[in-house]
Amino acid sequence: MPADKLFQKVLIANRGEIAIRIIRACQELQIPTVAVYSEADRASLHVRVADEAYCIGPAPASRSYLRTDTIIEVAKKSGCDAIHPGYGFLSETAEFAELCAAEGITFIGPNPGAIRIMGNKIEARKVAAAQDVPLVPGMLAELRDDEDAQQAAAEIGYPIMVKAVHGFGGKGMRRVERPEDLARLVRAARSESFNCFGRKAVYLERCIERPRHIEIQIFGDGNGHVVHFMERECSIQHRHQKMIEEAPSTIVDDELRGKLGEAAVRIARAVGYDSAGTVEFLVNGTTKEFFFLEMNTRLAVEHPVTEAVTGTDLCKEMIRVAAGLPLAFLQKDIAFRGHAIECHIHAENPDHDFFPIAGRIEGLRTPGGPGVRDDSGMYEGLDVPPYYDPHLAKLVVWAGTRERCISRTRRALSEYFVKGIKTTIPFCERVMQNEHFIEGDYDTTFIDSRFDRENAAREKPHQEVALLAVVIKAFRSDKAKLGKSTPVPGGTTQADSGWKMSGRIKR
Amino acid sequence: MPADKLFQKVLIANRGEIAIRIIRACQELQIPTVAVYSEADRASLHVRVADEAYCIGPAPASRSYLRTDTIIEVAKKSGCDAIHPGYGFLSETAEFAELCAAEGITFIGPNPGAIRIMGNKIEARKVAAAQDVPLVPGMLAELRDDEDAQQAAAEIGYPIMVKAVHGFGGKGMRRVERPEDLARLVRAARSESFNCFGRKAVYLERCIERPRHIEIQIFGDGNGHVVHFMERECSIQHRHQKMIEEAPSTIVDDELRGKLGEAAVRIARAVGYDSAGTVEFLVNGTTKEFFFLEMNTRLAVEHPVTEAVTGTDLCKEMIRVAAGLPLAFLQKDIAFRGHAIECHIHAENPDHDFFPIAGRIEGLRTPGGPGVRDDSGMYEGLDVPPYYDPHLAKLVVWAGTRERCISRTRRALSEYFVKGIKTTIPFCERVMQNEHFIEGDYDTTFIDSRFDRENAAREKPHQEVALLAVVIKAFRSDKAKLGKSTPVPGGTTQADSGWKMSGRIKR
Amino acid sequence: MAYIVTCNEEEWHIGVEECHPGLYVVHLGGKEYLVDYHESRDNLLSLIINGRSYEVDLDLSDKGEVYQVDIQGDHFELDVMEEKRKKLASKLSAGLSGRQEITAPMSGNVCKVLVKEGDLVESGQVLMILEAMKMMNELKAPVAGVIGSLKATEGVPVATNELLCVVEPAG
Amino acid sequence: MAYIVTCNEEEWHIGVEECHPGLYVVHLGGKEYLVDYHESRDNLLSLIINGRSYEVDLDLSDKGEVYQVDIQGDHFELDVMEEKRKKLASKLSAGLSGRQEITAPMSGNVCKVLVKEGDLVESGQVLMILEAMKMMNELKAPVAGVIGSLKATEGVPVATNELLCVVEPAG
Repeated sequence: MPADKLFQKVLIANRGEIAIRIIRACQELQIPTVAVYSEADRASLHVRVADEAYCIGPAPASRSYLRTDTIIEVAKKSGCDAIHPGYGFLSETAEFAELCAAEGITFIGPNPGAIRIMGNKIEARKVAAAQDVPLVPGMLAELRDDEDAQQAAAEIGYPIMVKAVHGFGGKGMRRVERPEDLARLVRAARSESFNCFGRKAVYLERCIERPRHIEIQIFGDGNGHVVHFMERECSIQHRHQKMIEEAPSTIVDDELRGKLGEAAVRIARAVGYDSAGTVEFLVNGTTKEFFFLEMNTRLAVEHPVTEAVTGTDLCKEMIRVAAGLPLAFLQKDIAFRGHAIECHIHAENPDHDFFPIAGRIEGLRTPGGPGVRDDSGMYEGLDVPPYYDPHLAKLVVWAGTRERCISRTRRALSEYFVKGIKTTIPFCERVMQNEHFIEGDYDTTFIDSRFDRENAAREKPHQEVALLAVVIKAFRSDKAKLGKSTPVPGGTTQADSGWKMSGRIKR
Repeated sequence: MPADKLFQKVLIANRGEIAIRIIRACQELQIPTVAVYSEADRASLHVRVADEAYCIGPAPASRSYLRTDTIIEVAKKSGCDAIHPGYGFLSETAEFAELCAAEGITFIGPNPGAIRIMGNKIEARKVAAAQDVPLVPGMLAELRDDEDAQQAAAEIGYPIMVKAVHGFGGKGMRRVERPEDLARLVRAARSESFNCFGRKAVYLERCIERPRHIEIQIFGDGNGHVVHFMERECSIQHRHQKMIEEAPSTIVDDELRGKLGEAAVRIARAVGYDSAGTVEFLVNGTTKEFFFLEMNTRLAVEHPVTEAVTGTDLCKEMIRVAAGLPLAFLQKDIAFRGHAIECHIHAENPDHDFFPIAGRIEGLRTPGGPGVRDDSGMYEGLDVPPYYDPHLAKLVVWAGTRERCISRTRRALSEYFVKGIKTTIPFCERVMQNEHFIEGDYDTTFIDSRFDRENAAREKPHQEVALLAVVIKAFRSDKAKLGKSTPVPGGTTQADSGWKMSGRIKR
Repeated sequence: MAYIVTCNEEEWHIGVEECHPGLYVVHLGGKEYLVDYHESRDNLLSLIINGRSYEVDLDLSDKGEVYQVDIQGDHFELDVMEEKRKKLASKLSAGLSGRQEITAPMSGNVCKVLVKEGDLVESGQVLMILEAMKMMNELKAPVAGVIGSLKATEGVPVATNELLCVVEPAG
Repeated sequence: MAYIVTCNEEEWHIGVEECHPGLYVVHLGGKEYLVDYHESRDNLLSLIINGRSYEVDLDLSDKGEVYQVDIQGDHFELDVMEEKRKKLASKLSAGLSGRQEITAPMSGNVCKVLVKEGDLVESGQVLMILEAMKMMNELKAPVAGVIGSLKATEGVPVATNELLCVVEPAG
């Protein structure tokens, strides 16, 4: 029970499961919370669980969740002295962090300088290079023209990636196989980057084939103390969206972990990093070579995986550090225990190429029992709006070993019941059964190369049960209508012939 | 994914949350499960989540869950090669364990000899005494007659406890303040013991005043390897029923932990203990003196507290050891991390002296987020039958420190929503706010001495909100009936005047 | 429209108007509230009142116009009536008797009966002990009075809501 | 009583009788099943069939006699009709047209239209790209044919179920 509150009141400039996560952290720290919501999110769970809630505009994010002026105004009028941006939206916008500071509101995240440098991929690469961290081979300046492109590409070697300097989330990227496609694909990437980020700058990087996406959770405080919380493996991706993460990685041994951790901490120190952040690497699973990819200057979507294996509360720690407290950990205090897996529950149809689905959650039961954490923005009766990320929830499972963790994740997924909307739960169940995943033998091409995505036509062993259920239901309903007999809704009759074993096997 | 199953199929001879717990462990080990249920439990969750389910008789436990013959018959006919008894019911019945062995079915628990010795409190005291473990001062033989009683009581000193030799669960016990009450209360205890356990034998023990109830989780395997998993503090009790437990205890330091752990292991070794078990002690909070109380030869109700702080899966380990595998832990591998609190969610009215309540669960939302484990037998639509224990669920919360764990438990309890039935959730919330509990200054008399139980008349700050909600609901319903306007069920209108701050404070 | 809401034996006169779909102006106790009201399911409401957010569970009981309301762990029972209907109803209502029926709150076994017919009892005095769900439970007199009819017998099981005894107003 | 259930275009003739309250004998595919049936809520069933336990979620859709069934992660749509009514209904039913309407599976922005009216398309050919929920989504031709009416325009937002184009059977 802290005698002095860290903050008087915190505004959460986000929605969905991450807003809930932050509100929970604030509640545990006894800090009142203010939710903001778009008109499309009136029914959202974060509105219900916060102490206060204010509408900040219409559905499109550009008119609500990205409106820095409105959000600052709500914060001031409601008496907030801090804002947590979550992930996405304004979390990596240096101007917003500066605006908060100018208004005397604490931005719960890193300093604007660190956000700005790391938001520019060229600058980020320069920082890494200056710290002697291996980079994905490629340019350290933005691309000037076609001639520059041909020359740089020839030096780097094909296949090549064209990447937006100011891009994130997989946008403004093109893979180039042959020199004759280069000019066209550079134009395409520039155009997409301009549409998404308002900037055309791109650069070239070697395309690392079949890499593993491994990232290091780092944490710094205002006193220059920086530590890392080991790695997460995030190679199960679909269109650059992470679907399943785990920690530790099956290919990271103590030696590699030490190297990655030190590299990440060096980079973070170089920019005076003072909050939670993530340094991403591509790693060659065979040679263990690693390459700095980029740094995310925010709370990671997948931070609960790290929380599970290191026993920390990164979200709460972020709030403490933002309030000026020193980091509560020394590097030597941080250790792994067991194994954790996170499954993203998205409103997407995995049998239909992950097509996003809006709709109403008609029924919901969530997994429980040992080692199961449910971070969710769902409730029964929620209409999932079509305007935002398809994130509904994250299932985070911990167990003593990776093998047990996979078994437990499978068990937990089978306990989920989400009615009225298609989700990625069946996809996650299939990954947990996939032999390559079980062996830890996978990379970022997993979904395309090692996995049978289209499974709509698979055998459904319980069709017989469905037939029996519906005819009895129809029979009871007909009987009730005819008034011939009164069905007993809660009958407790013993099935005497329950002894006869059926030969069928249940999944 | 174990190549060989530990067992072909496991029957769970229990109900409610512990049956669910065991079924989850079996699912994670990929062992099919068989549930048994009384006629009153047709709707129970354990029937729904098991692979198979068989009715074993009418509601009274003596005609269903205690029917060893029927349960063995179901096990054999359904092809089970093991039975897990859970806690209560047949879990500490040596004859049942023997019957299983005779039928070639593995009893997932300790050997019958250990159950039998420890089920006799006099024998258990003798075992402890032989291992030089301090006992609660008192007799080492059963009471013969009134003369024997007066003499023994005079030696022990008043106040004194009369206890049933074969008793458990707080039955067959009487506290005696004065010699003139002794004969009468011995008769009362004998009579209650006979009614409950079919045996009249009692003995006398000194009544330890304001003790702390601290128990050690121990674990043995078939090879004589015995370890302990540190302590749990279970002093928050009501009528000898544990309500809230935590680990570690606020009064146990490393030295006391070492002594208690060694004493518990010595006792377990002395009886060749080969499963999960609990050695209970009464501890003087000031002097740190401890006294052996009794041993429970089963999986403890509160085992999840120990699982949370030690990172083990005791239930799964029990199944592995019963299958003949050696214990997977050495004593030196076992260490605490952080703090855990368990709250019992009972179907009882805490505002009415914990009166048990049967009824229908009309609505249910369970807590989630970091560090929260929900072990439950509840679902929306369940009719809680009046025939059994009032256990509905256990909330187990973990955090890095005790202070954070209390804050998190409070947050998690506030997320619970159980509609249609009174529960102990408000009681647990009040304990988490109690200054004595927060300071760790409590003992087994806590609920009677340090806690304001009757809280039905407390101020309810949200009455105004309730008034507003019902009039608008009534208004909308009247308007809809009159057809004057069509209410918009999912309106997303922005409240323009949401800016005006209210002066009221939300809980 | 105007309503009379009864809560804890206290009566409230409340006026309500809809100013936008989902947005209501409510007059209560001399104050005006602007309430942003949202229903996700019939009984699961979200209210935002001057910026404060509340989740409210609300059920209309089978018996008529009594609402069961749950807000953040607190339970309320409110009787709602439109003002005009209320005036009519109050003319028809009869006075309540002080007679208290003690019924079994759940099925169980009567272990002990501590009173007999004609006994004077204090409010809160233990009348009998019921064993249910493996627990001993004391049943107490809700008011002071005289034991009228005594139906319960020691050792005899009773069903939920079964009449156990009656406490008549003394004198 | 006898029912005809259609599942995945396959028809099943099923007979059902109640032998005890909650216990049913069902004849299906030449086999007899004894089913212990329990409803906790309208749509949440527990079935025990020869000892095997199943939890079944079951909804009657608004449209009529189509049941939506969920069992352990698998979804089924079943059309149930009493045998006599089914025979009657089948006489009245008409054949289906091969014309396919492509509608927006969710609201979003039409980024790219890749066909024009009159184009011949293969089954599976990408017709247009819809941006929704921050994702690019390809909409494909469900059958081979000719683009009939084309309603979608690049850069124009569309609502769920809005008609985007029609694929007419070729020839």
